[in-house]
Amino acid sequence: MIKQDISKYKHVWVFIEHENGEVARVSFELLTKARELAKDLGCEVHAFTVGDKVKQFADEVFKYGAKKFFIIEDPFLKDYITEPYRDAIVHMIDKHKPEVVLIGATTLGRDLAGTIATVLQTGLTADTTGLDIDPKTKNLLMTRPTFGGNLMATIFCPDNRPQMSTSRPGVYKAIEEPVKGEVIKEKFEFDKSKYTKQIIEKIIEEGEKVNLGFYDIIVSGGFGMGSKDNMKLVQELADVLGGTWAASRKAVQSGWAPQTRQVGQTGQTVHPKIYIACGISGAIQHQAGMKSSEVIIAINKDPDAPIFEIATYGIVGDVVEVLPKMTQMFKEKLGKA
Amino acid sequence: MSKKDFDVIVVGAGPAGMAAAYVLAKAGVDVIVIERGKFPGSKNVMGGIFYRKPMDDLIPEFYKEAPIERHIVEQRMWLMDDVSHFSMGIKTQKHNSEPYNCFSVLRAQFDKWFSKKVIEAGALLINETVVTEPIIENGKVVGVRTDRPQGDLYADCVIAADGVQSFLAKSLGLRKKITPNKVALGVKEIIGLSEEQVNDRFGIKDSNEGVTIEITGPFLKGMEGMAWVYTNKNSVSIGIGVIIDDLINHNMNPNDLLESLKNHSSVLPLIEGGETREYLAHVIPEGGYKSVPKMYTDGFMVAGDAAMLVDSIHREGSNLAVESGKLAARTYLEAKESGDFSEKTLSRYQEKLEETYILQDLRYYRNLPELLEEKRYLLTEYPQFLIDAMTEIYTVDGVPKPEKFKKIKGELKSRFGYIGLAKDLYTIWRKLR
Amino acid sequence: MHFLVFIKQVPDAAQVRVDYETGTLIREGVPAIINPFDKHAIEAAVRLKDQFGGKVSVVCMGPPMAEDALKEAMSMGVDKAFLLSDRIFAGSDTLATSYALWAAAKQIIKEEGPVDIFFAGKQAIDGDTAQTGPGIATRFNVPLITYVVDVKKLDPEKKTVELVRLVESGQEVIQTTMPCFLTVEEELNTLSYAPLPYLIRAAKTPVKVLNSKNTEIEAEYCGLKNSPTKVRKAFTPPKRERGEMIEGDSVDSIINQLYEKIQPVLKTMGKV
Amino acid sequence: MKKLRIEDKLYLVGYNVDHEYSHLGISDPEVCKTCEKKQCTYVCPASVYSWDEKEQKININYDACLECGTCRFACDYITWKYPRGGFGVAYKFG
Repeated sequence: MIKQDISKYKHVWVFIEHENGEVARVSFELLTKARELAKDLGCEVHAFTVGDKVKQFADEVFKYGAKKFFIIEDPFLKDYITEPYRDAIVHMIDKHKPEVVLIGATTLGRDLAGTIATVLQTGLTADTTGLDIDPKTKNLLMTRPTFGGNLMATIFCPDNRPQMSTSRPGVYKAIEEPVKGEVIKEKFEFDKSKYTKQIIEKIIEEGEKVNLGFYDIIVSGGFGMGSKDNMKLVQELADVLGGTWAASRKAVQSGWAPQTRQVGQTGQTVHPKIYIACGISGAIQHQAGMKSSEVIIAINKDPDAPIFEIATYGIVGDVVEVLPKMTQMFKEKLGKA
Repeated sequence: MSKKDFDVIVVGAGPAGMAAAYVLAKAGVDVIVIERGKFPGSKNVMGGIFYRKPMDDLIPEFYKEAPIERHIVEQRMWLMDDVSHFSMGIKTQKHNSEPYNCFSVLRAQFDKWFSKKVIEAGALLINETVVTEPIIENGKVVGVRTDRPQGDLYADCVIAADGVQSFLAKSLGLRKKITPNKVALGVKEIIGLSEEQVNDRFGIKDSNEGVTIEITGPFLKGMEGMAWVYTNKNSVSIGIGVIIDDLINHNMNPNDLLESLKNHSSVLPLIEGGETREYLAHVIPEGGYKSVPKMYTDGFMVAGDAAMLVDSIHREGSNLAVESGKLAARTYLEAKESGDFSEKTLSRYQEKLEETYILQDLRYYRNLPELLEEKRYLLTEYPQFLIDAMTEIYTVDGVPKPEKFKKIKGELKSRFGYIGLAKDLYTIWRKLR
Repeated sequence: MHFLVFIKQVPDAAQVRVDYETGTLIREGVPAIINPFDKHAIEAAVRLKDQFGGKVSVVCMGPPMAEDALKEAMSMGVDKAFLLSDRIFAGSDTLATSYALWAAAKQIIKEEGPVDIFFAGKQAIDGDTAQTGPGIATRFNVPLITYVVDVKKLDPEKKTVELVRLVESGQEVIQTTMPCFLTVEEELNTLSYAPLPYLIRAAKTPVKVLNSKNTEIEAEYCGLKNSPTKVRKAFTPPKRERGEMIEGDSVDSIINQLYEKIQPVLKTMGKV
Repeated sequence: MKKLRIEDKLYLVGYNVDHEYSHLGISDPEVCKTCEKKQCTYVCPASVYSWDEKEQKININYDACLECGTCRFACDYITWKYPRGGFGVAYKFG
């Protein structure tokens, strides 16, 4: 292991993830969390990013309490490509030596963080759901689920800096606390011949290959939906909530949903912020795939359905009656009517 | 013969198949074992008792390195009704020292170990492959077809140790259709407890010592079957096997039956508080001697459950499997000397089995399956009478003992009649002759 | 062409249970399997080999029992299998693991020739870190493409490959030069049912063991001591308790109540 | 002792589910309509078979199959094969 003088590293850095001129919400969540950590460490929160036009994010970043915003702007960085992004970011980190670097555990963040940490030869803890400062040593304590959420591990990185973590979206609340910040522009000369990877096409629309793990709201239908037609009710609610829809094994087996949308022991394991189980009795096999969801809402005719044993909120009722109403009312409440 | 990939193909890596492969590999025969499970043992289920002798002859002192749970020092037999059990049994220090009599084992772990020994001996083991049918040329078995692409294999001889379903023996016409009155379904749970809990509940001092309990009687509501509780290291195996015909006729769900066994007042204290670790089911061939098929044809022998070699009275199966696998292998070795793998040479296999305790035991009980099928009451009414008699004798209620004995005698007469009793005893004696 | 697949042997996480009384995982009897994502990486490599010729090598770091995983890989059509096994690796975190695997891969390249595409699963189901693959790619300084769901085109002349990968908003089609490093999703392919000769060859062919003696792996970058991250504690999350039943006079009132309760959560997600 | 439901028990069993192919079937589903006992629905220790009143047919949940073969002996119309190699139940203890 390469020995470092860790006393030279200071401040908590948060990566500002962006796509199509918009900042990913997880970046604000992490800025908010970083303020807490910075308080415990007695240092400042700084934001950083690279891209084509990123200065425009400064106002938003300062709104969430970043005192400084380190950026590298270059048209070459228009689209996210791992290697140039990595090299530019490593350049900034090497120069300014932050003590902590937080990145959202999105597809992009997880693609990027591992390669940065390897170049920096430092520790990285992936996919954390808890961040704390050890009051004694001032080390960052990073807690993460493993074994599909069955075991939690608290990890720390005592002798290397920066202490890096990717954090799951939706774990922390994004709360504004505006400060007057400063944009610091860095420069990085790219040897463009070095980079041989390019994006030829972006496909935005969602195909049948759906990765349920990407969604923080999942509305799931079971055998209690009664028919394939009724599965539309599940999809409609998912659309209004900006989530996706899924199904139990029995619903998939009845041909009401493709296997790619199956949640459970023999399907996908999901941990969204909100999981709405509609007409799903909740056999333990189904629970295995969703019980680590943050909020579970269960709607079922049978008051003794096992799903209610693990639901945060339970509604005894006929899904065919409840769902259309819920879709309509949520539409109004969320201002989508 | 057209092609040859191996000397011998063994189908199935259970105790019969692996015993055969072990003997063959040790003798320098080019042998391949084909197993459909992820690994040997992953599809195998048995009550949980494994006898030492046949295995010890194969791998001396195997129990010193094999993953066995406990050696059995006490065997109990219970006659049970809904609220009582009448217990008999034997606990002996003779079974508490090497070389031991029998062991409790967990098959998934034991068979995996056995397969390692077989590979070390030089056999080739192929997992995750199903043998679908024998390849027959000129009326002679010359290989097997598997469900894999490019999956045909050729050999001098095929030893089918493919378990109770044995599609191979069936497709060769060796095995007749098995009717549901000749097979039992066994369901079983492994219930996790601490070593100390197992020791305390079964009255054991040393965690290497084990107890078996076999249970039958009126609690089965007239169905033919047997339940069992065996001690493992830090769990117990609890299960029940019932003839499938009886399950059908009694509208009985096997899991409900197992649950009611677990909650029986005599059984519950043994397992209470334990967490179920696994739930298993398997079919047991219980047709006895009369259902044992012709076990050979040209280039082909059947061993183990596939040949219906189970002694249900003495809950022996895996040792018969090992023994039959060994004998099939030895028969092959003899045949190899002459290079003749015809039916005539291989018929020596069945003769050898007839000469051993395996078929002698089965022959002894050959009439029992029919007897019990005919006279189901033998399984309920006599045990019930015994339980009632014992209860009467041990109840102190002011009735003088001579009167109690008289009452019991009266019960015996009214329930069975002296003539009926004599008839039943005579029938049993005759059937076992 | 030469394809090198990095695989990991993991406990079948779907069968690991929590003992809430002791706060530990029950691992007894849980089988060790090839990380499911890695199997799709093997499948992809074998299919490319079938299409373009060449060979597939596979390497697995782990204890001697990880040989089972390599044997299984070979039965899927892999040509050469390497087990990277040495006590000095014990307790390695992802940085140290990616170092060891990188060094082992260099040895494999020495023996088997240069690699065109490196493969790994997108993450392991026990640790779920998704870091080892990117770490190795970085050390080789080759393009990294994560979450690959399709290999569209491969041009062996120009040494380029076109891939589809998952991103948050959908998919993107990437073109890159080889050598490159792919981490793959399960959707990439359906596992084939391998022909019997593969299984027989796997059973007959020994696995080559790599360790600190027959590679240039330096002990000072390996193991717990040389891993920057350490585990401070491990614990099981609390058992999920039964929540609240929402009742009311009408469906409307129930939904209103529900909305009030989940509004804070919707807020954190920016839905309100 | 708390009675365990069959689903809870099957959860403890390791399976490698073959999503491509069902090893169980019914050779003549018409027979089921007039079958009085429908013994497959209760003798199976894994409750693989259930009667769908609406569709008038037996539903087969083959991924739960323990491969004991009871149904095969209990009903002549059940077509029973082994799952493809490596698929199906994989016991941990046995």
